Amino acid sequence: MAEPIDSWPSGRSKLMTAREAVQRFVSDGDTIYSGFNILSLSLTNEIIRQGKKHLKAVAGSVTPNVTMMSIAGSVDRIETGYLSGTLNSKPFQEMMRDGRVKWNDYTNMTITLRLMAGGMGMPFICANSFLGTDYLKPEIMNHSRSLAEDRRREDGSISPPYAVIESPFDGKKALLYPALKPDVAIVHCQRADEEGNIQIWGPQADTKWGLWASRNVLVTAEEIVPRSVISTEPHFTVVPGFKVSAVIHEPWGAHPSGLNGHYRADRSWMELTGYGMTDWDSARQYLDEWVYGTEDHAAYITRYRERFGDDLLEALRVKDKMVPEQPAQYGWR
Amino acid sequence: MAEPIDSWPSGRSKLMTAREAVQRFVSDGDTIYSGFNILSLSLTNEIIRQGKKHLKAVAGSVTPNVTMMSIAGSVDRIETGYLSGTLNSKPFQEMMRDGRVKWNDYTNMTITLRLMAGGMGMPFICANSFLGTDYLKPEIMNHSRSLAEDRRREDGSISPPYAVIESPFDGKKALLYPALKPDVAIVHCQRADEEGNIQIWGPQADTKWGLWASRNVLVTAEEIVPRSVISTEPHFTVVPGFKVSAVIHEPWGAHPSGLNGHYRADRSWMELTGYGMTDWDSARQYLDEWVYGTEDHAAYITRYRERFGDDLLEALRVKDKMVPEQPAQYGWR
Amino acid sequence: MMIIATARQVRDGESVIVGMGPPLLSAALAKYHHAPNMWYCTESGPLDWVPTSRDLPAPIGIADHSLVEGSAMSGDMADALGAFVNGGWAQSAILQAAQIDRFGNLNTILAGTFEDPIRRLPGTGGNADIGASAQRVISTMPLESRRFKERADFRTTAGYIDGPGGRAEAGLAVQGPNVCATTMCVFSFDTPDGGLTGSCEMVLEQLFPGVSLEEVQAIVPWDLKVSPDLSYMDPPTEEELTLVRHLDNGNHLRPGRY
Amino acid sequence: MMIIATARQVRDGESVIVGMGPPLLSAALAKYHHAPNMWYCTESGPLDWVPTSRDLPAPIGIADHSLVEGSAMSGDMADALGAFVNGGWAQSAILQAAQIDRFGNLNTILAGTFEDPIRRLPGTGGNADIGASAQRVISTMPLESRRFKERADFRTTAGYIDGPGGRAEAGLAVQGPNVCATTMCVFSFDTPDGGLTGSCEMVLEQLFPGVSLEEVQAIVPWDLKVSPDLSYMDPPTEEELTLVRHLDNGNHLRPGRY
Repeated sequence: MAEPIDSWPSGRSKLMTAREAVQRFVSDGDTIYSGFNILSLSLTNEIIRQGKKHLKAVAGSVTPNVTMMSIAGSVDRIETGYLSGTLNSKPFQEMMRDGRVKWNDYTNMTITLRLMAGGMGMPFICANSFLGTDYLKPEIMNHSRSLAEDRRREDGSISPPYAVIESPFDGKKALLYPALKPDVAIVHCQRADEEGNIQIWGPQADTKWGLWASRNVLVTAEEIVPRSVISTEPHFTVVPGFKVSAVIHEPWGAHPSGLNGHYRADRSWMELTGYGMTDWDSARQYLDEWVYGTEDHAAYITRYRERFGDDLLEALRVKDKMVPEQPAQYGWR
Repeated sequence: MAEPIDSWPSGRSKLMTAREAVQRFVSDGDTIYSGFNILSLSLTNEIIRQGKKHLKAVAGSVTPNVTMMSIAGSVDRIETGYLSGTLNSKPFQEMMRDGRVKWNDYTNMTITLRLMAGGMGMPFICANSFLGTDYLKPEIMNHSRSLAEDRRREDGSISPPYAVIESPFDGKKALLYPALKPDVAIVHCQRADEEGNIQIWGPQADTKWGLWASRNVLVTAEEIVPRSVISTEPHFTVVPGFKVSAVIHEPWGAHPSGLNGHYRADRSWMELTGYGMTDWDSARQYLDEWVYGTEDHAAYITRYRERFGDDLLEALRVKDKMVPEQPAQYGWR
Repeated sequence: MMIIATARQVRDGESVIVGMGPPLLSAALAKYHHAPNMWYCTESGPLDWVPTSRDLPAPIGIADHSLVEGSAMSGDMADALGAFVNGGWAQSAILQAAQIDRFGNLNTILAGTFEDPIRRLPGTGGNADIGASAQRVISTMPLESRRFKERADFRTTAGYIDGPGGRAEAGLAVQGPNVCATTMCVFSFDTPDGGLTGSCEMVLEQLFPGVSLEEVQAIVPWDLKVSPDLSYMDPPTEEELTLVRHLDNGNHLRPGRY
Repeated sequence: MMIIATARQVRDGESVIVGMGPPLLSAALAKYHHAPNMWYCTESGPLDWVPTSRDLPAPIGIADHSLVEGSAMSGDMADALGAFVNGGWAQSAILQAAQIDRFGNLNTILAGTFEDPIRRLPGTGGNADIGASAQRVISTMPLESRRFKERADFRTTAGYIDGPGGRAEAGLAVQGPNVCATTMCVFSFDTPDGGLTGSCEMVLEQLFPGVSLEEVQAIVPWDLKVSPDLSYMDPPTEEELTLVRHLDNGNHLRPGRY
């Protein structure tokens, strides 16, 4: 059983290594939020290194790191609206076909709303996204590779992945989606302070609600900053420190994806390796060299520099700055 | 029938006067969102001047401007969690007792969620706030001064203000609140551009969802700024321009309440006049002098300066600035 | 005294949702005095307010602009009431109300009845939201007979409702009112498990110096339960008194009240 | 050609939710070419993207960082898909899909059947959300027999479902697919009122220069409805071709495709 967040007294630093964070807060069988904005490769690799098992990955859209965790044997269940990087991965296609990976489909919006409901303590929330589609067919809701087992009630019956009811207000059809409350969220951010106040800017996607909804939030931060940096731009904070279990300082923590204001996505690397997922051989090779073969993200980055030279990495750094033309003022006295 | 927002082509300035905005977009009988953060006295006074009738005021908490509109005969129905300025207003107490003002109670959170549902096209949303309270008693839901009539269905029956159902997922009790979709929202903001991109900072309360949920948004802005000011700090935009029907340039537009970064609340004025609501005589006097007796907000401010001198007003101006210690960078190239 | 008694209930390091009115002052006193690491949050959106200077007075409203300067996050009601409180992350709440009853239910809406109200009050604001979901609820109000009722004139915020099992039956989390700090004494509630068992009644825990059990019972209209370890509250320290006067800045404190 | 045909469907001044893939390019072409006042929005949160320079290429992803620079608002999916799209404010949508059927239903999830899939595709993303709520839907995909089906292998996004009244019956807003732009022609849909009446079937509206009705019918597996005013699309202008090549920057365009 992972350590509950409320074991943290406030005001105490949550700085630690990725290894410690995953050891303390990720347990086999956990449901883990990892959105496409912004993926933390550091925590992904550490989860694989520690051989965590039977994880369920959830997010509006999941990035190739989820495919990686599946191929590496850590993730065997997925609830998402979009699987980035499935098409070109024979192993993953195979696992989804033979049932080694089970799933139910949702959408970017409905996962966001399910996380919102989970974050706000609601049992369910409405959305009309699947009305009129084949998803409402009973045989599809519980197809042979679906997560029906996860939805089994005490009385043995199976709770549906979504349900149509009549609104008690206007009598019209309403489609309900159950709340989603992950055990753990992993995410990378531009900056955080030691207490875990997380600041993210750029496209927000479902990040904020993914973090509010998750019991333990593990964050890798490109920069660790003083509280005063956070509190002089409090509008960038997506969740406050008391919501966060572990803060890891991880430069280049989002590589090979990009980080607004810091570096661009490393497309040549993605195409080169496709995170090594195209077939089983390349997958094993990739995992041996870049995950098991590196003790942490710093080592991963070091190996990258050794292999491709610093220039390739440094070339990704953002040079332009978007400067506020008339910075907002918060003064009140 | 007020002009629908979609009659606006994008890219066209929505700048106009408060008079024009209220003439075009506020109709008798409308439901109007006016939250406690940030009230637009300019639009409030204009609604009273134009003698709009039978308006329903909604917001998590409503400010004394709603009490004002009620006493002036423009508002006769209210759905809110908190009525700021009732205690000291004999006229308003009288109107709520004799039924000239009808109401149903909600809460800060449930109104926020109802607006969220309205804004996101959901028929209803869950919250447990009233479970175990007297509000769930049928005789209370439709008490003699409630808004039961507004909830009458085509078949003559009355739709409840909230309803308990069994969750189709876990069978537990769930309390549902119907979506709230106001016809018009009035709000003041720190800045906006001509197209209606609204930027607000400081406590946000239910503002964002009040604006998303409302069919027409009328905004008074302390400053009208170029698009480039908006787009270099895009995180402050609460709703984009296509959601907005009218933009009015109104310095001191939030007076006598405060505006973060610009001026403090004018407490001496509030105590002096209590917006003139304490009894019927003072109310009539206040309305005659400060509302009917001023043609617009500029005239209101001018009269204030004449009456109390510029110093009293200028003394409210914020002098301190809260400067970002390490401004976030959005660069991507 | 009530302000100080309330402040003393706040623990260092816990996340607190602070209601409007006197609770803003009590929570500020706790933060300046013994709970520097509490998370001071209000429902309009500012989360984890840390005053930038010890000279600052307490906020006087839940949307006071002074709450933003120094806060870790400037969010909205969906964050503060939706996610923080209803999501179950508020370890404590401090609430005022017009009335409280035997089982800790609060009334914020009116005196009298809905059909024939003596007076309409401003309403619940976030009170009902917070009472439903905060892990621990501290209520605070003057000990007056019009405020303490066998049953509140109207229940706007659920306490233990009609007693043991009431919250579970209603569909609420098993937790509820824990403390009620007044102008004469401090009450706890008789339940070991958040309302499943025990009488769930208000229990007299602490008397202010110079106040007698009889004086309290004279105001409380039902047969009051008294704690076996009833004690007298330590008198306010000089530091507390100085701090509270400075923080109040003349806003809440009235002679003879609080 | 498909990119250009799609771009021509975008009207100046309308708010558009732009789906991933080729739609990003078509919408950018429209914005640079004839619809400078369209509101370019993507589901990850950037609303009203206005390129800061005409030299910039089109975004290549719905969360492309280049979308933030120049946008009026940087929100999240609750804003973009929840409020903007599901709230009913998206006047048009541009969507790609793996399959489309006679009644405009889209498939983004798999070829074959759920129990025996030939291939699992990435999935719907925001496609189903957008198809359910956008006021007007423009779909775009190559005209290939594996993509055009009498009935989609699996319906992930509702069009007119099984015909007239289908959407109303399902509980969806009365509106739906309006245009499908392909690599050989442009289709409209036969309904005057968003799916209540009319056959709600795909109708051949425009042929690309040099393409014959027979070639199209040869690929479409059902008896295709043809518009009484079937016409040939104007060939791409030099300006369009130059712009689209520049904007694509080598990302989407492949020889012989689009």
